[in-house]
Amino acid sequence: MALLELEGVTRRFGALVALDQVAMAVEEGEVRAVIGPNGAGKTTLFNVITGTVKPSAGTIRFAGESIGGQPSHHVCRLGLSRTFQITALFPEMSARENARLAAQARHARRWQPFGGAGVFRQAAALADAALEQLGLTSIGDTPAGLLSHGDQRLLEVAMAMAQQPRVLLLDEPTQGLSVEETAQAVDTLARFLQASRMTVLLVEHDMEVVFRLAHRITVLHRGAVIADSTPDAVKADPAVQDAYLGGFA
Amino acid sequence: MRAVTRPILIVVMLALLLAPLGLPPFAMTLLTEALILGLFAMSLDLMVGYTRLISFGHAAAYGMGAYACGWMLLHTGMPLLFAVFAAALLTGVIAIAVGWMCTLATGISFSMLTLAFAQLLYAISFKWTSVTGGSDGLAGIPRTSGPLGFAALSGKSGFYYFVLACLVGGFLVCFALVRSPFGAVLRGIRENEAKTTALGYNTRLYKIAVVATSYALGGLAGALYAPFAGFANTELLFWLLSGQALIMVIVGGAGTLVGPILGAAFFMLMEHQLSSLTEAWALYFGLIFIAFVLFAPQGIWGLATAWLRRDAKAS
Amino acid sequence: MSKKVGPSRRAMLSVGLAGAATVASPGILRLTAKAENAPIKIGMPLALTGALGSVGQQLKRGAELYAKLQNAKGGILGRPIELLIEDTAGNPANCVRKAQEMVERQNCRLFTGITLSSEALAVVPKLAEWDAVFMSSDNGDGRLTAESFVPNFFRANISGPMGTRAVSLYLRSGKAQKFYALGLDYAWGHNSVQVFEDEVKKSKKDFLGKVFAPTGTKDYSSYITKIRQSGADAVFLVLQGDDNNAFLSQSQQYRLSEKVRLLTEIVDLASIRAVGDAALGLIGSSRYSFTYDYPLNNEFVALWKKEHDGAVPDTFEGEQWQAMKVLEAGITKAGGIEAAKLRPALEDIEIESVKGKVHIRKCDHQGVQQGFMVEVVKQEGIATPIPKVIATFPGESTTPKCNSMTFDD
Amino acid sequence: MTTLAFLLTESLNALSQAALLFFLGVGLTLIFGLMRIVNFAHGALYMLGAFVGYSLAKGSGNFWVALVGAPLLVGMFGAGFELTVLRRLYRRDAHAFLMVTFGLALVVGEAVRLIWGPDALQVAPPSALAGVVFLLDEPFPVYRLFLVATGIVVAVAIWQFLERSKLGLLIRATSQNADMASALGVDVKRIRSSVFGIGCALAALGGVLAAPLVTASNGMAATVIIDAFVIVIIGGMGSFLGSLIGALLVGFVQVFGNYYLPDLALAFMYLVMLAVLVVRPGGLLGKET
Repeated sequence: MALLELEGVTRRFGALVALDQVAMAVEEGEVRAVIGPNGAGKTTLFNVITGTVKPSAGTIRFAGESIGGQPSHHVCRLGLSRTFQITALFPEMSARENARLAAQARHARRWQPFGGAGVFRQAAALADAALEQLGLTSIGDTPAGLLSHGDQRLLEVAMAMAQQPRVLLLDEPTQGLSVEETAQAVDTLARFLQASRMTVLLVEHDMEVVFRLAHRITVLHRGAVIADSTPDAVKADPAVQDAYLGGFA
Repeated sequence: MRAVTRPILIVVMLALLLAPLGLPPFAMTLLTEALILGLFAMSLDLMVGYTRLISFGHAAAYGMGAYACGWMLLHTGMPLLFAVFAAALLTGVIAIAVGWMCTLATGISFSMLTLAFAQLLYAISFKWTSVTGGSDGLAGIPRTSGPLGFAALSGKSGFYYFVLACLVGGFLVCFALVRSPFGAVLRGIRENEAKTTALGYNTRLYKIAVVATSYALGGLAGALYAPFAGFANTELLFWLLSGQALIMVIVGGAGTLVGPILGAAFFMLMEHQLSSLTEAWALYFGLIFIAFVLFAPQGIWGLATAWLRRDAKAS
Repeated sequence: MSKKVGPSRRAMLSVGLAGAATVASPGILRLTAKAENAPIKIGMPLALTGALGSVGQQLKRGAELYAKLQNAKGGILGRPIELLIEDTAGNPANCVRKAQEMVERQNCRLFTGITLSSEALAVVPKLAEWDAVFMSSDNGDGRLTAESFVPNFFRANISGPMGTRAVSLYLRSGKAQKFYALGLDYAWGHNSVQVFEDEVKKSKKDFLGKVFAPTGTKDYSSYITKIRQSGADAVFLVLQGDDNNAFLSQSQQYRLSEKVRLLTEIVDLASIRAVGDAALGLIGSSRYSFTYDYPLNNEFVALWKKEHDGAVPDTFEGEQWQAMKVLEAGITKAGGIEAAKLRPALEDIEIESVKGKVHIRKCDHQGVQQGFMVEVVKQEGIATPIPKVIATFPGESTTPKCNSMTFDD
Repeated sequence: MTTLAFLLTESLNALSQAALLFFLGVGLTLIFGLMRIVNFAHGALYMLGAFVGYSLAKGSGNFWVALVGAPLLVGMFGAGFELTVLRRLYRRDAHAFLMVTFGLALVVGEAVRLIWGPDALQVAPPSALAGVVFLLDEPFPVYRLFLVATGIVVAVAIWQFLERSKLGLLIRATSQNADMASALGVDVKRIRSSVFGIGCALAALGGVLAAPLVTASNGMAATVIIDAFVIVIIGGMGSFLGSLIGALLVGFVQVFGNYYLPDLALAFMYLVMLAVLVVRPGGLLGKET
């Protein structure tokens, strides 16, 4: 059984159908990219899966449990961690503290209002491991707001990883980066994905990044899935080329 | 930093403990009131400085505590010690409902909802004459001494020590809270609430909890004020006090706990002394605030620590 | 509500406290040793700024002129008068703190001029502990000489119920038959409207209804509509400060006085100056009016004009002057300012003042004095209208029963 | 009084109050929309407007001079304050603005007391507006009709200014996104000074127009600042139309509420605000914050 399964997921905003009967199955250990032109519904798809937006219809199952319409903090705690298209960090905290706060969210005593040395120690251990995975150990004490843009994007991934998720949702991890920064970040991500065998759902604009990282690609067009296949098959698909890729391939 | 401030705090603590032995009566009166206001401002700092929940209605906590404590002391014969803590508890419990409503909104709308609640309480205090005494308020509130040898609390120094104990206790509670896992989440909410939610925290519950704690401590301050001054009236619920509390926090240094205590003492003593010197005290008072914003953005505590640091470096 | 306190128990307690304090405190011992020519300190924590700053300033001027002239004559008992004037901004918390400072730091044992009723009510319960006497010069709240009475409190001024009573006595002989009332929604407003309602009913006239507006109301149109709709011949107003000014300005714009007679519990000059001709025709009781033709008053007004470039004394300037005169008589009679001596001296004292005879009665320490009715009229040569005395009533008929706010007949 | 006459006069009263509230609210909301500043000194500037108006009216013997002059002078004062003080603070957090405008409120309030004294001062409406008209046989003050008319004129003028003029367009652009606007070559600094000045001028206009109803007094600042906040919040912070709707809502609820349920007079505004915010946390026309 797939780890994350969507069936007939529809989301309407008034007359606009942002997601139209989306079905998709992400297997454990798979890196799945979702691509599509602007307004295809990629970010809405993320929001529906993570519970920030409720689906109008359809079911979303994660490890067999239905999560459609559950509040986001609940969905997150089941093991889906996400990053944001626009960098979202705690700018005044150090990178390590950012990751530690992320890890703490999974701790049973995350709300403890006094003491908490034990909670902090365990969370810090996870945070350090995650920073290491993304090659950020050396900048662990720098306030997140002062990091380079590329490191900020990676820190977001590290924060998600510190939560020991079962599925990682990455919303355009190279958004806003320069060409060199993108290349560096993608190298790091590729190394990290290879080593961790993480299940990943990735939204990305940059096709080079997608073809480099993804095992399988889902193409959205006007809210509907028009292709769902391996990168090579998608590249060759004329319908996809029409809708989206243009002269890319 | 800590190595510098810790000995200073210990000296200040010792001085506060020994104060009744050396200070003349009115200095004790002022000091007691400053400590009460300090507790009040510190309670607001939990919301403003640590969670960036800017409340425009913290007078609600002070007033509720003062009226509840005053009413109990006047009408139930309950001893001081119990009445004070019961009033603080009651304020905290009511604040859960207030927090629930106010956290429906964020940002400036949150601020205005807290203001609306405080002003509604203000209106109620005028109308619910049988309990609040209406515009006259409650006057002649006694410091009923209790059983268990707590009689000393009703005397001048005894009451001072009681206030000091409440302030230190309140400080320790806040200090532990902001350094705990709970406090780390509050910092998260302060810096990026959406991200905190995305990480899997139910931020609204944390916010309600911090509002309740903050109000309970603010209520404790109000509950101490009623038997200190001997009265409780509608002014204690008026928005002006909420605004002043906010200024105390900022002038002292938000997000430092100690700063707002100093800010409160500064505010009260400044107002008291300036208004003795000149009728135009409000003018100078206003100029001082503007100067603080321009020249000492980190507040009193920021100035103090910068000065200590320089001192430490020099030696 | 606050319980009624028997004076005797509190009195004994405060005498006891005074004794204990004298023994315990070296400061007081030192002071009594040189009390012969030590200044007499009179504490005045006044609302000099804020919404009622105008009243506080009047009280200040009244006391200052008195102190200046009296000190020129050698003070009281050969001791100079020293006024301790501080601003409370009308906040009871400030008032209590300032008063406490005067007691603890300056060893002050006399108070006067505390401006707002809420401030007075907060201070009054502390008088016994402080062993201090408070001579009210402007607090109108009837309760201060009723439920909230304490033995160290004295009132030289006309209280709210007394003002209302003067209005109702005046109306007994008038033509108006149907009345409506508008008061501020706090203790003073409610008490005075209640007294007025009782009085109207007692005189077998119609009381059609009442409404209360919160302090700080800016738009009185809804209340004016209510008054117009009631069909009353006259409306009784218990308003003060900004609220009073707003109501008078707006009712003039509505031409309300063409239809309904405006009666008010208190007429003062500051308000008349603020609203100008809108005050014309207003009939009300006055706590003090410079127009009262009486030798001592004429003398006082002349002194005042000389001192203040021809300006005439306002309501609370006159009231404060009278309060100082009562205090002076008490101190002279007691031979000192200690509460234990001053209190009995003040009880039952009678003096000639700017408003005629004032007698501090023993039972509730209210100053029994004439009630004045004035009408606001235009006088040749003066730009702003003035309050002209149109009737006086003897103190015995305007002062309520002892320790109460009601009247028998 | 017939029911119809009652409804007509009360509605006009409500409109006249709404006009006064609108002058306060729209200035506050313009400033907030552009600069994200909660201006605590707004009430004090309203009061300053009334007193400056008093002096101008007295000095010139003409109310109209005051009506134009007071907003102009107070607006210049506001722009000056922005230039000298606020300008240094845009990189700082909300606390700085809160405290600096609180300080300004104290300074202005006390300066008014020192200059004009503690007593309330009369500002009479001009003789042309002092009379009454009869509406369905009931007398109604001309001055209140004048307030309604002024309210409409000012609302339309501001609306047209925002929609049509270049500065208005720039203000709207800058409210959306200050960085983008300055990238487009817009002089954000000048816009901020102008808007702060305009906001203060509108508060002063409210003060001058309110003076004949309530006199110019030291107490007038304390209560109106809260009224202004409430209106702006009900309408949605930063929304011009919102402040208009907020003013109308509060005006009507207050006037009719005072009539039917005078016991709740103190609470109406807050009840309306609570109800609105619980349903729409960003205000009626506000964006979700």
